Amino acid sequence: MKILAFGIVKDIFSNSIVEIDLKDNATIDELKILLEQKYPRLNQLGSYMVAVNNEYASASDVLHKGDEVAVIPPVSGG
Amino acid sequence: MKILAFGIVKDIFSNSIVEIDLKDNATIDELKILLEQKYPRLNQLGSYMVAVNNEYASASDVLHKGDEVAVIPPVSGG
Amino acid sequence: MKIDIKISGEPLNIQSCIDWVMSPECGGINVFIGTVRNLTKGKKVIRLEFEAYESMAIGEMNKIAEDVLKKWPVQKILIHHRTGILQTGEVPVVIVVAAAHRDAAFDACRYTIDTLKQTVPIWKKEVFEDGETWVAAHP
Amino acid sequence: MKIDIKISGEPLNIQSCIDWVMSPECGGINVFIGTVRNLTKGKKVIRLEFEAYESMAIGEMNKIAEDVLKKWPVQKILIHHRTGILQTGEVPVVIVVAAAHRDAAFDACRYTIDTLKQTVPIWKKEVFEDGETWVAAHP
Repeated sequence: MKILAFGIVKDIFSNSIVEIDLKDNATIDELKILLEQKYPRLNQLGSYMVAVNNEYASASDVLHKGDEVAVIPPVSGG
Repeated sequence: MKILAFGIVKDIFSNSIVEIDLKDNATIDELKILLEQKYPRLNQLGSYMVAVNNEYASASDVLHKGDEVAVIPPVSGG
Repeated sequence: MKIDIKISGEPLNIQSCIDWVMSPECGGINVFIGTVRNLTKGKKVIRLEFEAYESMAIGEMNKIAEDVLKKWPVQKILIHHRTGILQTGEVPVVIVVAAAHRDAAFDACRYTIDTLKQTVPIWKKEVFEDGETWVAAHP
Repeated sequence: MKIDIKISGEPLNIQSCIDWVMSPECGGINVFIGTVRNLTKGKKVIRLEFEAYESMAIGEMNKIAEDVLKKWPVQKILIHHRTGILQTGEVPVVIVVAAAHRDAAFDACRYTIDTLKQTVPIWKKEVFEDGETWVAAHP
């Protein structure tokens, strides 16, 4: 599954988009565990969110094929 | 003594400036009593202030020759 | 110059008011713009007339600005008020406050308009189709 | 149209933002303008870079505007955010709220900037003489 990255996460991934192998019906929490194994610097963020199809997702939300998934580090607009 | 009028008070005085005979060392309160006798419609205002030399004056303040005195009805700027 | 106060018979230029406070030290600007509404208590307003006791009004506006600089970490404050005849949609008052942080800018701007409406000797006459009235004169 | 949302790589035009909300029904307009400060914790900022997750940011900004229209008697709300490279003194965000009465305009404008800073996926990188840092990434 393609994962979009923004801000500091782009630096952590060294890319604005990465590919992650996910089992069917994986949850946001399971995605975060995989990402943190592959990119341990994610753990140094105070917190980060995952957005699915342009909406903030909860830990137990299930990912579906074709979803637009993005890692959202702490925002700092305004 | 010359008294400046603004807003509704100009209508009540039918003038933007009126002359009032005041005894020496008259207070603001004494001025108000004279004005209200001469222009009873002043009593229909919820309240009004008197300014002396561009500052709001208290009831017991004493008027001096040469003071710039103005009747200040409720303000409504902004 | 941290304070800019003006009473003017000419239309207020909002952009130049904002330009005056802009600086690289400032992080947040709050602006209040009063406009002339076309209705008061459901009655159609044709136009407004603003009259100021100008020398005293300038003094009272300066007092508010000085108070703001004492109360909040504000870098610049501008208060411009218009006088004369205004049509609906026109702007009688512009207040602009610049500060390093936005909370001070919001609080100071609100304090300024609230206090201006209580203390600054300016009067507004609303002209309706069937008459006119000095606002706040008959509470 | 009660809501105007924009993310733009071009400089924001404050005057045209204000012109958009002006109407004869409106009595008070509150404007928040963010500006790029030249110092962060005493360190000189050379420039800022703003990045947005644009489709989601537009969605979150719209949510804030819809919330504002539900919570307050507001007539119009505009939220414009800039992206790309900004020099100190430039304007990353403009929020304009018009209402019949000023309290609603002030409260809604403050709620909008406070919420935007918490929920809208936009990131700011500060560039100093000796390096650069994504703001809020290391709390």
